[in-house]
Amino acid sequence: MTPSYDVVLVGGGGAGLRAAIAIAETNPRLTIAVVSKVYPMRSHTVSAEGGAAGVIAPDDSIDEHIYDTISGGDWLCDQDAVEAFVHEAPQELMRLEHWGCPWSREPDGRVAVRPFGGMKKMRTWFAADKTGFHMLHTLFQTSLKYGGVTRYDEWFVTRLLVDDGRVQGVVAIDLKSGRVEAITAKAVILCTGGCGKVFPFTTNAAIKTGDGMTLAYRAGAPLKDMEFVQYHPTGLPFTGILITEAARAEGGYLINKDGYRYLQDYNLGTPQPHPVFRSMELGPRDRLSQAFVKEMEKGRTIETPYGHVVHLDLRHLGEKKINAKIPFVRELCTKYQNLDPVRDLIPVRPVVHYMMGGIHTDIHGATPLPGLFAAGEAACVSINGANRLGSNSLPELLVFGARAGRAAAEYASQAREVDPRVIAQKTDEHRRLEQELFGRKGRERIATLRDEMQKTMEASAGIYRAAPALRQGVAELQRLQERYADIAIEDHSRTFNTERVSALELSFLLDVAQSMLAAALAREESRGAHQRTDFPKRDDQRFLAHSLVSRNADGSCRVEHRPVTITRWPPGERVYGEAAPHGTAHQAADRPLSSGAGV
Amino acid sequence: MEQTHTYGDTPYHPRWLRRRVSTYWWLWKPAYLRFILREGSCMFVGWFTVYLLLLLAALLEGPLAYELFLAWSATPAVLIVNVVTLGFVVFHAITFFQAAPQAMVVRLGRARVAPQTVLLGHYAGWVVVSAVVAFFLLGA
Amino acid sequence: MLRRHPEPLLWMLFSAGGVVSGMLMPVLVLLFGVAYPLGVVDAPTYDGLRALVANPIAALVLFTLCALSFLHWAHRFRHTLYDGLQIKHLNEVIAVVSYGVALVGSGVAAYLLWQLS
Amino acid sequence: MAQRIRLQIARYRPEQESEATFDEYEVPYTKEMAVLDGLNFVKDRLDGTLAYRWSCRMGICGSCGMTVNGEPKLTCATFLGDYAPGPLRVEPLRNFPVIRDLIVDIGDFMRKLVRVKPWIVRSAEKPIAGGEYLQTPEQLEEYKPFSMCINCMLCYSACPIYGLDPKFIGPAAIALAQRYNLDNRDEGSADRMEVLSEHEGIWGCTFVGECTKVCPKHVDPAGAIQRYKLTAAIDSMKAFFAPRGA
Ligand SMILES: Cc1cc2nc3c(=O)[nH]c(=O)nc-3n(C[C@H](O)[C@H](O)[C@H](O)COP(=O)(O)OP(=O)(O)OC[C@H]3O[C@@H](n4cnc5c(N)ncnc54)[C@H](O)[C@@H]3O)c2cc1C
Ligand code: SF4
Ligand code: F3S
Ligand code: FES
Repeated sequence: MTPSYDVVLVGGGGAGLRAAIAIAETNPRLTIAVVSKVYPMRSHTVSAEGGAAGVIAPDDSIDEHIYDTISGGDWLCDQDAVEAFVHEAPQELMRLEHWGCPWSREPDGRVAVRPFGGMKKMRTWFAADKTGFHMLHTLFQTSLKYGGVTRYDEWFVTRLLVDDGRVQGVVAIDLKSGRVEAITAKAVILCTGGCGKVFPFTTNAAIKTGDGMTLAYRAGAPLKDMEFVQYHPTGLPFTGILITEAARAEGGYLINKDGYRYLQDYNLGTPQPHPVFRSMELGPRDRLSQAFVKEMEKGRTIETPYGHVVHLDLRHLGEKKINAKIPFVRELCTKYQNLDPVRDLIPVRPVVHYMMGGIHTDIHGATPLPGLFAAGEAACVSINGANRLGSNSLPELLVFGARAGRAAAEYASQAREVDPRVIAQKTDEHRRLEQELFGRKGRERIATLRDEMQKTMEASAGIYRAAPALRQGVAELQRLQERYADIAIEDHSRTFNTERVSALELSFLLDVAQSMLAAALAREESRGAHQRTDFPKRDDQRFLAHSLVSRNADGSCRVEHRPVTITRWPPGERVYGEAAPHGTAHQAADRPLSSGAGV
Repeated sequence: MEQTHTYGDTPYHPRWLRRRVSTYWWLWKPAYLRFILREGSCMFVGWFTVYLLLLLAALLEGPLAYELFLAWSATPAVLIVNVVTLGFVVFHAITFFQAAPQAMVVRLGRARVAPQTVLLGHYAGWVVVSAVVAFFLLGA
Repeated sequence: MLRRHPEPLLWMLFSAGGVVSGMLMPVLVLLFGVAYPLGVVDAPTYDGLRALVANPIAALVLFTLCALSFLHWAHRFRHTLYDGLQIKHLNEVIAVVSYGVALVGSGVAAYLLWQLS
Repeated sequence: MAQRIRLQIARYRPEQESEATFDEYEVPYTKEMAVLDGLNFVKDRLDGTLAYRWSCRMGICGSCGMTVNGEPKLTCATFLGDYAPGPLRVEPLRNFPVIRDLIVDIGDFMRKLVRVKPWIVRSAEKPIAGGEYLQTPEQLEEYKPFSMCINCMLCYSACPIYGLDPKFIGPAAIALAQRYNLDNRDEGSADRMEVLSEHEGIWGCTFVGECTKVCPKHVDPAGAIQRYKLTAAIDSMKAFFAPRGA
């Protein structure tokens, strides 16, 4: 018997779980399945460290958060989406407080907030520096309360069931037994997270392989703004483990090999002993990562066996503050870098961190494909535009997870029953999986292809890009796609066949990579995280627009552009440092900050 | 309200490998052995309680029985048992007191008393009690 | 709400027994088990000791020590058999026997101390 | 240049064998490499059939727990260099059924977790517009350590009592129950008491204490259980002396 639900959620991370709870609360009679390739609490949301933005401080305002987000995104954000997001974020974070999230507090018991990069006010809620971990576990544990949620833990979705232009479920492998099953539903929400594993050096976990993006793309939904990949300026060399922006928000300095706070040379303000909003180390991530590359070109970075680095200096913060505010940073440095930030400089370098682009959705999380919804990092609504501000992603999971959940619930309440004929597609998929992954004796190692893809992407679509390298990358990816047809799978077991999973993930990654290069080639301007050396200026005339990549029948990409939604904030110049953006509401506060005294 | 949860996964598969814990699991690593010795200390606590009852019985019977008891207690077998018992009851006392701070949170007003302080408190109590007992017995 | 399980009570007695025996026993074993027999110090005289145990406070302390120590033993003994030797099918028998022994032991202690007072 | 270390890795291929065996591989290592990097080297270059779980490689997702030289460890936070010159034995976590190679089934824990109601229970919920429940940093500190559990299952693997009696609810689930009990926003401790005061709840634990020793996140489940026993005992004493009151 094929299990059938009203809504199937793919992904048990922050977005997926929030959506599941939203559905259960909207209509307790709906049946919900959460399908996830790892146990939900292992989802990558668990790694998020710094915090989640939501206007709560008395001196803050909704408009300021909107403006910071839009300017941070270099005016590529849809402003209606940003408005909805900023309005709902505080409520969502508050809801999480009511569900038990251990937010750090002020001495009087209220929730504390801290400054964050690109933000003009203190509005980042945090749970020390394990914010994502606490949010995910709170959501997961709270989701256990709802009897209507059936979980498919460690089930790997390989395909969407589409019939009659309508998405009606998924096909998934139960990893423990290896059996392939259809799980049908009136609506499907993809919350599968990002795709950092397209690149060699990333903060992202092994599971971030863009599965949902490719699932949607193959089913006919377009991917939006795929050229915008965020590099985080401070990753540990070798592992790529993230040192959260909170380390800079609490007062850390970035210094080059001469001990010089080099950001002052890149239009990011003048150094002050204490952090200043939207200035120096609290500039946006795209600018900081770009500054690193320039600094490296000037020969002022430090060479290590794992590439060039600069130093993050936290020593002046003192042991007490480090332990209270960023204990995980200390733990990670001690464990993985064998140094103690209380006494030592931390070597850091830019690292692929976040995908601004994703499955194209409207502000309710609906994709153009009826029955298909998406939320979280897998989706692109878009509130992040050309560069996401730190601490905007976690609240995005909540706001748009909940929105997608409600929209899907409503859709499912009215949708026709699932057409039993879609189940036949399971047989096709089953056959494909058997033939592609068990039937054939290939020669190519999965790891080799993956390494080559990652190298290709770094070479052609790194922090700075240009047409020749991008074209070369496109050609190389094409060759890798062909070689993929000849991969070797040594593992013939059906029980927990992780090699088969790696092969499927690689194929998802390859498609995502192709869409990124296609979109990057088509965007002949520089904006936010997308910097073309051959088109160094922003070009609002041609490219104040989202790129939409669709898949042609032969597997090639088609890129279109569609205008950005502008409501009240006409495109302006992005200014960081002391030169404040115009208007009283957008004044950069040139005063020292200190975040809440709570732990 | 009863929570009924359904799971998509296989609850148990006969092919999964289930390994029984060996009867000698406590020999696997030093910490387990220490645990078993700690638990085993109860046998010595029990033995010494019986020993005390024998002493009381001797006292009740009269001076001669008391002398016999003392003589018996000096026989090598009993002496050896009691030396071992001493080791175990000291071990018992230490492990039991060590566990105390983990089990209880002592508060003075709003502040939580540091675990080390709780532990020290126990040791101090131990010293005082031992001194009092010794004082009376050595004076008797 | 009254609990069906006797566990909390038994655990409480076990813990109390652990503390009392931990506090009192080492010095008693040292004196009665080792120091007197070896002649390191002189054993108390019959009359002296008798007078001491006749003291109501001393008798109470001794009774508490014996009863709780027995219960401490019973509790640990039961769990060790249960976990260490994995004979859980005999769990009930073991429980009845060990706590039974402890109760009998406590009774004997009470009787002796009563007679001595 | 790079030194090499031998890994003896437990294999269990349910379709082919009924017992676990060991395969040996030699991998190069540098001082930065974790045991997990060694396994990845084996999988990527030497033997694609090796099965194990991992994801975050930063000690927070809780999926890479295995037995390394007899001790339960997070393999992404345990370094090859510390075991040089080897050989190093990597086995699945003990006390759980092995599904395949280094992968164990933790379904039992997932079901137990639900039973202890690890969520905020309240008789009346405050509306969102009403703002946050106040919680001072001291009140936060009361339960915070118990909220750090990453469900890595190292404690279950180290607890002999769980190995002997799979019905025992076990360290992490009890610590998580205690996490909510001690949260000043929660009112569910009486509900949780019913499950935890069963014989297989807190009373099954004989305070071996290994759970706390192996916990990579300093959760102290042994302490949680002991404290809970004390609360439960005091509670039932109160009930005994004032049967109907309160
Ligand atoms: C190290 C790090 C630190 C960060 N810190 C911050 C921060 O401080 N503030 C902030 O706002 N943001 C932060 N971010 C970004 C943020 O954490 C992520 O964008 C966000 O967690 C993504 O959540 P998600 O729910 O979309 O996806 P995820 O949490 O990644 O979940 C994806 C889910 O999809 C499932 N899945 C995927 N593919 C399949 C498939 N084929 N079949 C079945 N299931 C599948 C997975 O099992 C998983 O459950 C950080 C990111 C990283 C990497
Ligand atoms: S209590 Fe510690 S060892 Fe146990 S599951 Fe949680 S984090 Fe892991
Ligand atoms: S190891 Fe086990 S017996 Fe108790 S103290 Fe920890 S749960
Ligand atoms: S891989 Fe996530 S904890 Fe080790």
